Amino acid sequence: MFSRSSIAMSWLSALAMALPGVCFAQDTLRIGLIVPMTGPFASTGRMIETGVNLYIKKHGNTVAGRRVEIVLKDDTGTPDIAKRLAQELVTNDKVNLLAGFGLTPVALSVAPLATQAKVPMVVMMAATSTITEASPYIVRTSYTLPQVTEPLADWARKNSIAKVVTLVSDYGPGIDAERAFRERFSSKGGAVAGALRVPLRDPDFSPALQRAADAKADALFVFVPTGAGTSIMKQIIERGLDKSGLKVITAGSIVEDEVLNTLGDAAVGLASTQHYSAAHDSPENREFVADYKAATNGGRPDLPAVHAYDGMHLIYEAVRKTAGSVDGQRLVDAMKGLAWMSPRGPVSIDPDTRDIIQNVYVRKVMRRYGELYNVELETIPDVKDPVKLAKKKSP
Amino acid sequence: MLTILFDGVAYGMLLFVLACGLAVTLGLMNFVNLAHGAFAMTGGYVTTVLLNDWHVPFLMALPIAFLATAMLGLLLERTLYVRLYTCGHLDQVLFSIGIVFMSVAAVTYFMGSQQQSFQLPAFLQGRFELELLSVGRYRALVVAMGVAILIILQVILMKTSFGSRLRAAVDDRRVARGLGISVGPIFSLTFAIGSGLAGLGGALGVEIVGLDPNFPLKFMIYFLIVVTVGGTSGLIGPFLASLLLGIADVAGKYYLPDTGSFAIYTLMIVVLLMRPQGLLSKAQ
Amino acid sequence: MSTNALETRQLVKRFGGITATDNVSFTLEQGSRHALIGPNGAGKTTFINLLTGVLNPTSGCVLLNGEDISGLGIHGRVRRGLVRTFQINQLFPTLTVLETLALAVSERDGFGRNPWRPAGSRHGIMKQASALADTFLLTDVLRNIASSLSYGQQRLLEIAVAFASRPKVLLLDEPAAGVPEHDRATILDVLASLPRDVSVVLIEHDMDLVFSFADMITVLVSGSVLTRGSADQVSSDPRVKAVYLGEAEHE
Amino acid sequence: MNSLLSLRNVRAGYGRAVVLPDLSLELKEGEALAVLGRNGAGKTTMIDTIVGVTSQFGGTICLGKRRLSDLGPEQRARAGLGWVPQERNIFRSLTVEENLTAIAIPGAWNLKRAYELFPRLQERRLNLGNQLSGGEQQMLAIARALMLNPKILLLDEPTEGLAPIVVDDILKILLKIFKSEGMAGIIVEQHARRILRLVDRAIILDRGTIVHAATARELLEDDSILEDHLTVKKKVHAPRQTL
Amino acid sequence: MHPAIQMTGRSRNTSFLVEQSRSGLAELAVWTILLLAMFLAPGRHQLLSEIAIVALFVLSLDLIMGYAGIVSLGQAAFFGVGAYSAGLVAIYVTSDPVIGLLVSAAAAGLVGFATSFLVLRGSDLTRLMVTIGVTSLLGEIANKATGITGGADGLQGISIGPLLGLIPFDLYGTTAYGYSLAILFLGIVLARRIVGSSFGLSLRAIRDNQLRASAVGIPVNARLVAIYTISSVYAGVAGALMAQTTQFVSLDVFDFHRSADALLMLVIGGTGYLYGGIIGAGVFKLIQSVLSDATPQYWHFWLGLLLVVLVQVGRTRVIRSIANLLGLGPRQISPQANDAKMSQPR
Repeated sequence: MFSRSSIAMSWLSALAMALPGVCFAQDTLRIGLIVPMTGPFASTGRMIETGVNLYIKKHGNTVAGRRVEIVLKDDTGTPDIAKRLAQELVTNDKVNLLAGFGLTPVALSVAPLATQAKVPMVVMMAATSTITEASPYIVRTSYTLPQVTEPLADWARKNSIAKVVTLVSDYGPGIDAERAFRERFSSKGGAVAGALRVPLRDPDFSPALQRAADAKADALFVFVPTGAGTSIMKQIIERGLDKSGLKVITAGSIVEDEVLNTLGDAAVGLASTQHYSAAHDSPENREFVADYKAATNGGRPDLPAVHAYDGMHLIYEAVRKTAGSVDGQRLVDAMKGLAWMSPRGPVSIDPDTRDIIQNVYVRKVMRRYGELYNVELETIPDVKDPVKLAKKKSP
Repeated sequence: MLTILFDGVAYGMLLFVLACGLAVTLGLMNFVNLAHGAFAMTGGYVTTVLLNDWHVPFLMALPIAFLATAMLGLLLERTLYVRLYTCGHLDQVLFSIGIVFMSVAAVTYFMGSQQQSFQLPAFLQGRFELELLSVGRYRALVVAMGVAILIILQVILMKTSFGSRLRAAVDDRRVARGLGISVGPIFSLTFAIGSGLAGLGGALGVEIVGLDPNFPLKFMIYFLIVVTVGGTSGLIGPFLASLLLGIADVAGKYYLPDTGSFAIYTLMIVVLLMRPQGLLSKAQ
Repeated sequence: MSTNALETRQLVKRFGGITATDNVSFTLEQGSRHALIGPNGAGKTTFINLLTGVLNPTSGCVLLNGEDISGLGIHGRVRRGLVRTFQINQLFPTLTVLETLALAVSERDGFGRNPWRPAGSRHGIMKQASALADTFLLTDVLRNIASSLSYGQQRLLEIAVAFASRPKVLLLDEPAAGVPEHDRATILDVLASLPRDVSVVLIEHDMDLVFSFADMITVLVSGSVLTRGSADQVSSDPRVKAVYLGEAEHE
Repeated sequence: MNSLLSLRNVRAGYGRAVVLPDLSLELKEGEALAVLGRNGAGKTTMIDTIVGVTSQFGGTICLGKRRLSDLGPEQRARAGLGWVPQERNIFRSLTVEENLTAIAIPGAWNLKRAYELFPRLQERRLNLGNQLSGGEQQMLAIARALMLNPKILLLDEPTEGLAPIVVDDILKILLKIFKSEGMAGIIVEQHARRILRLVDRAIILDRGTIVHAATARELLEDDSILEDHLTVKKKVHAPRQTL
Repeated sequence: MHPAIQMTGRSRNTSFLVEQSRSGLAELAVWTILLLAMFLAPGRHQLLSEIAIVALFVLSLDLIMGYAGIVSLGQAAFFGVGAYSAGLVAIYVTSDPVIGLLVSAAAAGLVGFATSFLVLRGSDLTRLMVTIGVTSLLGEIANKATGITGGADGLQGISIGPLLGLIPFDLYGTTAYGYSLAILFLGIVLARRIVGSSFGLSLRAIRDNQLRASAVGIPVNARLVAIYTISSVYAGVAGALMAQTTQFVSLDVFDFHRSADALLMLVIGGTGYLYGGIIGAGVFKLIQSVLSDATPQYWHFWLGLLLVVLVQVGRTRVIRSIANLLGLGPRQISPQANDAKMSQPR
């Protein structure tokens, strides 16, 4: 591994020398934004793009004397394409940073490149815990599933929920969420009566929901990816699971702000934990939501938007800290430990793990101003990714 | 147990409503219209807009979705599809995939890429609790519509002169024309009905399988499975195939949650190995 | 006594409830010219399909030179010398005449499995293919693809391909149907000059051809053998007249 | 009698290929015409061109006063052409009766008369088209064309590939249609002698051009014409046996 | 029926048997372009390498579709097996790329052989669906076998040693392109030999007319199994190249869109003359790349529009004029034979 990358680097420098005149003006800050703009996860990509643009519009397109340029690429959700695009961004477009990354495999496929090319990589959505470990150049402004799931398990125990069925999509984040919930919930004396996984591309949740109903648990813990939330919620309502005494609790994913309104009153009262709600009550957020609505013709910001907004903030602040230097290592170092007030509340970058430390909120769906919102009821401050915390403790 | 069976039936019926239009265009007219899902998506979006923005009652929105999609189908058939009946299947694949790509991008442009949904009227929410069986009201509606559509189509196809002319045109387009059958208008109308049914299926499906611009690509394989497993000789085959697949899928996932997602493909392969022409195939 | 070139024993084929071939026992003596006639729907096609292995019999067996070949597939039977022509031309539309003939020769000699040697590199094969083309007056169109040939030429190629497989028993399914007069003569000449060690089964509606070519005739009606005998016996058989030949005189 | 069908300088073929370079022809009311010629002479192309399923490059086709060449095949059929295609082309997935009713145009010919003419079809009226024997298919194809109540019946090789006894049946029925009913018609046939007794007139085509036109009687009386143009042998060429 | 046959036109009447190598000049041109790209487009080696790999993948489809008439929407199955094999070899056995390639070829070939029996029967539609089904099942297996494949997160930790122990893989994709191009070249050379052989001739015969093929003594099924296996080896090698050059494998390798894209590219490039894959992959990927750079959100629309226009204008005409321009006049670029086979027996 070492020899390979060092040889590769020698190739690189040789080639770089052999290509005169390709260097770009010193005063730009080029950011390669790799997101899914088409395909099943397009809405994530578009929201990230909006968040990024919003930040630039708000805070100007220069920072520390550098003009910020965004090079947007559509990875179609395919890792090998993402890898190629990232490589081209680094070698051709000479970007200083990579950002975006909607899906775990995409982020993981690009990670070795970040290491090899020493380009910082700001992950704005992908939420599997292991991602930041894949390269020392990865910094994350999104979240990890365990980070928002464990507080939910705590909350459930506190609210006298003893027996839970988990239902997750069968992919990395889903399994992360399931494991985090089960471990935390069991450790607090709760019982997990069943662990259901549905395929990622499943159009019909009814068999899983039927099993959940049959298990006669107190609550159903759900995690599915963006987009699938609506249909699972509808089926829960259709089955009357919500009325049969089975509480639905979730780490955010089925009460996303983007679709919450269409769920109707049946969703009212649904409890979830997450690190951001469009209803978060702070001046920063009110401004952010207003700006976002203005930019998207009335849309409501959701996780990718705020992650991207914060990601840009992180980049801006880091470049300021390095006084305009775009050296990869220096940028990453500058990012470590940065703290700021995000629309989601106070956040900071954990210098050890390069993951975000943030508040997690317990929310319930309520009707406000004629619309449904996740209203934050409790705050669990400064939550770190518990997986890495545990790893740190155990060895 | 019975509830699972019912859910399977309902899922199967939804597949049938979604795919029966394809059974007509691919099975009968022998046109590989991979853009079938695009018509279904159109129906879904029409319904969503009608319900959410125009506040049209759901049961009124369904026929409008059917008609709107049928009109769109008619328009495209007259302008573009009509030139491809005589082309090879590969051209049809290429063309209809092109239509799919365009529709995906166009819908993203106009409607955004997020999931769409709407509120069902109260009388369609919830369930009937019977002795052994718990029936979702909405699913019951889907089942009823699936059966009704099968019966109506079957009657049109087998009992009316339109049906016999259509079958004649399908058997031998050239000779049918030479014998006075106006193949063009018959195919146009059939294509419109097929598209309309897709639209209706799309409208009904929003509630169960969701709706986003990626819909045509996501469900393309499911439609094809229904038609292939059912056989391309008529509508009974696809109907049975839909039922079988729906039940197998739901039951597979219920009873074998770890391997249930294999059910639909395994079933398809097994059926096609035993009956390469599908469940019900035309006697040669 | 030598074994029959081809023989079927109690051959039965049912499709669902319909019996298409009903207990047919048929013998083709070595070197004979045997015509198989019967009205449309008499089961001639099914019978041929059973002989050549396209269909598997419900019961009964097929013997080639005394050897049971019922278990063999189509190609296996061809390799043993049971070769047919088709009523409707079955050609390779995009292959040239030379390629088509060379293919048949090379398959007969067992070279078709070779994925390495260029198909045209064996001199012997090319020579035989050209010779066959010569015999069937196809030399001028040697390098034309089959679909570009005239109907008559396609018909000639159809029969030439069968010859390329060097048949011991040749099943000819209406070889002269639809062939223009000029080419028709060629086909008849070639058939007439077939070596006597090739046994021939001819299926034909053209009674003049049947009576002039065949030394033995089997009449198939409703899937079973109505009668069998020489041309004179069959043509004077009142049952045959009733079901097939009719009263009208023929050209 | 008036001219019923007329072809003037018709140029037609398939795709871009020209098969009929320049064809002119008149058919009077009640007249039956045989079209003879070798395989590939353009006989089927001629029928197909009248029906409208080929590419016509020039010339006009008129049925009475109506210009057929401006119409699509379906309109021509309704204008009065009854086509019996070469391969019979029975609609496989329709029953015998549906084959007849799907295209029927009200008139003198109806289901009852069709069944009278072909009692066999009535027996098989509920069978699907693909369950018929060759002879039955031919009968159905003829009956089907009659159900259009055509002014002209266009038959393309109606006896091809049929057993001799069936050929006889078909010829008898055609005789009835042309001689007793007085239907006008065009019959394409390779076997000249079979057909000359049914028709009034015959033309011989070669390479898309009429090389000879005569009355049926003339042709029947003078073998040499047929010999010259068709090389039809009175006796089938006896192969030279090499034994 | 004869007019229909007659109108198909005169044969191009070349490329027979011994004279198969006639297209030498045009081929030379193609390879010159591909080689020159190495030096003239130093910034695009990533894309070029992807094109070379995809071209090899499309070639694998051409072998069965263009030469044997088997349509498939499941080539991704072998692509995926090849990719995972290469990834696993790199992680657990050796980082040598060539050994990884060989193992992957063998693994894909085995899977291809085992599944070939599923595609022997049935219409084209049946084959399409069975191949889709097989791919989905393999993808599902890979998804479940998290321990081996890394499940939905993908197989991580692949590192590939220098090529032949000498040339390391670089960030610019130069080594990757050279490597992929060399394998593609090898693949084409081998494929040409195969399709030009007696075996290849018998495949074309089977594609044209299966009934007649068996009636001249060709064991149709055995030949189809053979070519299907060969084709799966090609697809496996393409998958392995992808895994090695991107050093990452995820479930996406089994994704339906891979097979579907390959089919699109092959149809665009033309079947049955081996270079359809390179042309199709090149054209498709370049257009896709240009469009998605220009409009990352809506490039599907323009791509779709291009396809629709292509078909409406007449695909054959467009391909033929392009091919003639390149002097590559394919033997039968008009896909009549395949399309005729595509129509189901009804």
